[in-house]
Amino acid sequence: MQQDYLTLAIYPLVILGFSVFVLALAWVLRAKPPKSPVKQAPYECGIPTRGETWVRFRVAYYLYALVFVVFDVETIFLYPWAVALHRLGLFAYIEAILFILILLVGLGYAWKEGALEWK
Amino acid sequence: MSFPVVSATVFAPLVGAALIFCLSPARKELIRWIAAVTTGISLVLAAYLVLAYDLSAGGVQFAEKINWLPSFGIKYFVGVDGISAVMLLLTAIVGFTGVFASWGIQDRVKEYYITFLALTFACAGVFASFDIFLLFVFFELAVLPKYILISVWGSTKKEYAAMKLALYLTLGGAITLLGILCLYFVAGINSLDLLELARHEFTRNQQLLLFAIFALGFSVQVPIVPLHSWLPDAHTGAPTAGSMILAGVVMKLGAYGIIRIACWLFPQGALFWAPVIAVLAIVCVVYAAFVAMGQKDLKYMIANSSISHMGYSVLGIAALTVASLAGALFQFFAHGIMAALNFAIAGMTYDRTHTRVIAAMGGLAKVMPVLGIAFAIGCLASVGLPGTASFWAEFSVFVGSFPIFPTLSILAISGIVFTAYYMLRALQRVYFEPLRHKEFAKLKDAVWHDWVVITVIVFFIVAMGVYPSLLMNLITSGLDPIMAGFKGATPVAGLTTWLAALGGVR
Amino acid sequence: MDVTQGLGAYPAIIGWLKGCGVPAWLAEILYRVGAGLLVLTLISILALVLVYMLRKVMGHMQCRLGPRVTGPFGLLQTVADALKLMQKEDIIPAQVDRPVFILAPYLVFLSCGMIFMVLPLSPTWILNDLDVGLLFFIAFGSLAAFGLLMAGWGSNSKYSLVGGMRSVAQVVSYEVPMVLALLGAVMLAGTLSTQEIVRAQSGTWLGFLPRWFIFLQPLGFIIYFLCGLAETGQTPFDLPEGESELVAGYNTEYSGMRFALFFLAEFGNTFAISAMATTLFLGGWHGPVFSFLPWLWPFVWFMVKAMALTFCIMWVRSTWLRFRIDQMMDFAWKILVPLALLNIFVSAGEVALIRWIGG
Amino acid sequence: MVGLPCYFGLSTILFVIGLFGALTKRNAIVVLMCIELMLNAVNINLVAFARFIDPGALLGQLFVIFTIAVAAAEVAVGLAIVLVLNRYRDTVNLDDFTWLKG
Amino acid sequence: MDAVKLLLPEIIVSLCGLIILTERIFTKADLQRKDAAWFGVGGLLLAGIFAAKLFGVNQTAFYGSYRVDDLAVFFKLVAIVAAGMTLLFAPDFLVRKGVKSGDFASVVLFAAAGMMLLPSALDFITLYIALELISVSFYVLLALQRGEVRPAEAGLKYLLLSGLASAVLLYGMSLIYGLTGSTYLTAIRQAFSAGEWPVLSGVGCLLILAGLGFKIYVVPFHMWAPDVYEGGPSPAVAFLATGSSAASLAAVLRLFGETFAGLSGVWLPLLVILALITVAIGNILALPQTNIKRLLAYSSIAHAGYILLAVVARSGLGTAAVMYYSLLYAVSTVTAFAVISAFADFTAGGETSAFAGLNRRAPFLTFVMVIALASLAGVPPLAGFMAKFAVFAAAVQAGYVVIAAVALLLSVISIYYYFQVIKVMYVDEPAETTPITYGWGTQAALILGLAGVILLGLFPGPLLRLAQVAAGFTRF
Repeated sequence: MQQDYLTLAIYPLVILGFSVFVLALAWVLRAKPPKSPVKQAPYECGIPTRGETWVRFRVAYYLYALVFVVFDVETIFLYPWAVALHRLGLFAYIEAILFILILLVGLGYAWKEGALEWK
Repeated sequence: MSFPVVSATVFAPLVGAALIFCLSPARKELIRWIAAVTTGISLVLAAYLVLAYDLSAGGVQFAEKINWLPSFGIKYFVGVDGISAVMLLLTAIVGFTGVFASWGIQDRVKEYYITFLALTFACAGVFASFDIFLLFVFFELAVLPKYILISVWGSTKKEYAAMKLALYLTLGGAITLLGILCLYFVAGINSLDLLELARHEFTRNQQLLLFAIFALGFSVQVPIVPLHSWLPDAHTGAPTAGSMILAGVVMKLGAYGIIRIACWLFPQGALFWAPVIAVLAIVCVVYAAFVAMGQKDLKYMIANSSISHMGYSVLGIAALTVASLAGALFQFFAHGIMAALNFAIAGMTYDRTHTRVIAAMGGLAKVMPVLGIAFAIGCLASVGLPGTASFWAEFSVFVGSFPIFPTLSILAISGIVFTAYYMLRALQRVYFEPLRHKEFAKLKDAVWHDWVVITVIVFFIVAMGVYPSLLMNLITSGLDPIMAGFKGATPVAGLTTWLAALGGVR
Repeated sequence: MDVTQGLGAYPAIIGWLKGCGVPAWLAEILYRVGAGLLVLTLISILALVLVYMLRKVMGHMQCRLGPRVTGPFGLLQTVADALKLMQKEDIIPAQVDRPVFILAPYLVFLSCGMIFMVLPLSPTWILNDLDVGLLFFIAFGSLAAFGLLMAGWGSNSKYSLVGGMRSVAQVVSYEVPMVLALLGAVMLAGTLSTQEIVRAQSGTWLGFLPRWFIFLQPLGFIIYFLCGLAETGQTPFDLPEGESELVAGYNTEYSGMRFALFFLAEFGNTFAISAMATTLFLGGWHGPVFSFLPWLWPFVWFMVKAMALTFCIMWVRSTWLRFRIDQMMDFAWKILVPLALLNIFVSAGEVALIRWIGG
Repeated sequence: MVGLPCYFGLSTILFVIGLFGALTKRNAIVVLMCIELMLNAVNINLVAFARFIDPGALLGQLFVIFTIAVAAAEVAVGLAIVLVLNRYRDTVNLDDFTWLKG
Repeated sequence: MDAVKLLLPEIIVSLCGLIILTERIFTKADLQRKDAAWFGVGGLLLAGIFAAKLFGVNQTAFYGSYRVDDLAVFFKLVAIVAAGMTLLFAPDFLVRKGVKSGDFASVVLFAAAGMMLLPSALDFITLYIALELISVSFYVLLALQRGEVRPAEAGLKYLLLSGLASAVLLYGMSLIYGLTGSTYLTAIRQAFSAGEWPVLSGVGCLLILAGLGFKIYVVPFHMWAPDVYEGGPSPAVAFLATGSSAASLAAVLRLFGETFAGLSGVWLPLLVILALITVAIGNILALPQTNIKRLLAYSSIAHAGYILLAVVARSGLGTAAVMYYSLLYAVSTVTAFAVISAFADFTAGGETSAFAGLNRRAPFLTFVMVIALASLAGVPPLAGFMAKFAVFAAAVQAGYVVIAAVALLLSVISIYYYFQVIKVMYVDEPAETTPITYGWGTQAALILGLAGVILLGLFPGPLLRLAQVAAGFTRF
């Protein structure tokens, strides 16, 4: 395991530089016909667009997001535990199993309350 | 352990309240009788205490001591000395007669008697306590029942009056509590037992300060003039029995506290502050008398006369001689029953005429001779007519205080003239002029429960007027330990000397 | 640490640069830039190859031939496509949220590129062997969700928005079982470094069975693989860009090279998922090493395994039907998450068992 | 080289920005984000201190893990409540709620 | 295992919460059911027994981050009492408002577990986790009641401000950690007792004070209380008002009584002034309130001021007074809220005027309310008076005579607003006269509360003794 923070700093810049370069290349190469309103309209199978696009979204999305936040954060406890598992005693096993059981109860509750239903 | 007489005396009304609490509100008659019986027991026991108190032995007798709050060295310590015995008797009389005076109440009888009995209990507790904390607990315990009594069953501005009373009395309580805390830590003997504290030597400055705090705290309840404005409203707003107990007992709590705690524990402070108190006392006497003269409302008049009468007591306290203090304490008793009688009669009259305006009544003695005579006795007692208990009280106060505060005493005596003026005028207007209103002609005279009230109180007024030494001896014996602190010293006479002395303290 | 360390290239290149009069710090930077570009080139080539492969595989599975005109066996078809995309007109619709719209493809591509930083292509070929490599992989894997949401929202088109929202819901939902499934491998390996995880799989059990984690973690592998499909929006989880309902989902409004970036990232991600599955469950670059070019064989084995998995993805793509969205979400939360949690128990038992046997 | 003062300075700046935002912004979600910003300032502090002051112990880093977890829980509940309110009131603007009357 | 034995009460409580949740998952949701709450009460009782057994144990576990001493056990019991009484009267309220009592009960139990952990916490991490366990549970409890806007608003307000407060607290903790290199209170205390410390440590200390001050309603961090009290569902508010502040007080005692003793020059003068201002603001702003819940909020603030007087006394008596006050205040307040919640259908939002003539409709409720309010007002010999006495005694003993005097005089004001409520209940005429009904859970809570307020007032000796013994263990 060798940490190379320089790579960590430079590599994203290389990626972005690459993307910009590619786009710039395309800008040089591509055809540049004049703009027209019809071409710049949003795509809706050729029919003129109607109504507001940026509408409010159904609540189910947010519910999933909430459940996700909870579960995702729990993993920050599980990962250190998993890494150190070889060096830990029985107590750590039991604790983690309890932790996961509590998670399961939480999942069950969300399930029961209908947070996992795509209504 | 022998039968706890003092506790029984104090707790009898509370037991009654608890019994009533368990009853259905519909059983009004039973409720009244329970109240009557329990206060009656209290009265009998108090009388027993007065008679059984061993004068030759003195000190605190029938004492009961139980550790209550050991962390603070606080005890449940009740007992009687000469002063307490008299005060307990007074409370029992007023409590007992109060039950009968409120016999006619129809609205929420159950709650009424619970409240009234709780109030009686609290007042009795104050007089029986020999632990300052316990005393204070009882003292403060009285506020809530008073508040409820006035705000629910009272009349004329009752809510305002009740709130004013509660606020003033709690203010006094807060100051007293501060005093108790300071006293506790200044003494540092981990005890609030009066007897133990009395043995403790306080430095002069401590005494000056602590006396001031306690006297200020208690003077709200006396009331001494700048802090008195709650009283007329409260007394007037209260129902009859409420007024009786307020004027008869509650007013005494504060002055009792001054003697019991402030004078006893801090004699130096008492001597130092006495001139101020004396001046305030005279202001009380004269100012309240003047106010009483201007009153059109019968109850307001009696209430203000109470303040004026308490002024005598306070003057007696300020003089700090045996005679004056004894007079002051005797005045507690005498004025207590007398004011109870006056308020009772005023209440009975009001129940019949439905007015308290003096000018609106007239010649009622023709239709209600018994009430008329009773009121006459009350008025004469007010004036201090020889043969009534009040005479001995006022006489003793003046005898005691004249050598100390000659000018002030003379001023105070002049107060009697005013008293005579407004009391007799009211008596005449209400009862002895020609009957002014036709509709009053059909009023009924005293019914049986009115009779009970009148008989009991008049009996004591006259009995103590004729044979004052029964209580006087008790009081003097109770004063012995208190007077020991003064060792013949008298207060600094005259305000100018006092101000000079204040400079010396600095 | 460096792509070519095994060849002694790092000191050699640095030494050479210094020899040319380049200051030491610049030499270090230049080296990194070069290594990075190498990986990006790999991604680009992979994309070209994969697209060709996809067309061929799908074609044959559907009893067609796929591209065959451009170049021998149509090999140059994708190159031609790339050149075509380069020349395409760049349309930015009038009502888009311009900064968001323009930034989105960069972000998506960034997320894809960063993932490759921790892929252990061979014992020495890894851009940066972070000790939290796996967390890094997860973190940048889900960064794509931001890009997709930005694309969907910024386009201000109904198809795009629905597509973007769906893809975020999908990424977010499948993230959970995926992370939990990976935990099994971490528990067995006891490290988060990808290279170390591969090393932990060296050797054999009972003399013949490779010590690959897939044999201990079949469930974890399957969960991870399914989640990988969903994360990259492959069939049967391709709802965000299901062309029959949403035209092209979040990239409906993109054209030309901007679209190409999405495209590149998609194929890069597909490969990355296979590669990571290989790393974690299939023993990574482990395999027989022959004396001929010994440094090359691990890379070969790695690519073979990863390509085999990629082939499976394509296979699935041409056989399976698309899920409905409610089915898809249910599948994640009500089947995969409980299974993944169960898998943790199983793994913990296995770890305990191994300790008990071994120690 | 980047030293402790830099980290501390950064965290202080972040914290103050967050505090200022949390106290002045009227949008519930923005306030929530500002609070998160403050928590992240704390995280920077903790990690930096752990690195520079007691490099052996991991107390600071351990603390950060818990902070993150708690922050997530807070946000999860917070967003849920905002969601509920949003359905009733159609707004996330704090001034539109009936509270804050003193 | 020893550590498990020390944690047993918390384990029981959280396990009960989990069991209730699990049960909710596998059975059909029935809004009428109350048994989850009863189960919770049972669990709390059991936990209380085990907690009481821990008196006199005085052990430290988990590498010095968790301490069970009498102080901690006392506050654990306060939390158990508050939670238990809340769970007794809550179901009646919840059934009427359409909240599943299982949800409520489990979250209450989780919060209670946090309140039991907090007094035992001996390092910043445990302390913070416990504090947040409480806070997050309350966000949920406050907003649990659906179908109305106010509870959600209350929940959000509490969440935003509490989140802000804990961020501030956390920043203070991080500073202290940076300066001392440890999150353990013992190590920090030693570090600060050594001598001169940089300005930053004072800043950190004050930030922590601000963060905790929020939880115990110290003015200027009190602003949330009235709105949250008014908007939140009564049982949740009852629990918030008592358990949360009691547990936070335990933390205050640990931190400011011991850990930051070396820095007292920084925070002590400030805290003395804040205590006085808190008493003043609480009492004065309570006067114009027409809503009983807002009124109780300001009363909570005033009471926080009294308690702070004992905190700044920094003596054994002071600590004992804080503990004692917490318990008695908890009992009185929960009882008052039990009445309010029994009355909830008839009072929209808790306007005091809706209590008119309660005496004619429910004499027992009224009586309990009077006793509870009188206890809060400090009428002897009820519990509240004894507590007030202990607090002021501590303040006077520590030499804050003038401060105590001013606070006492300010406390007189409180008579006005408490008695005003009593007046409304007794004197005013009711708008309707239908008798008020409530279930036996509420009845039990009322009787328990009544008995507690009266008996603890009449026989304060043993409890105060206990508190004083426990106060001896603040040094860890």
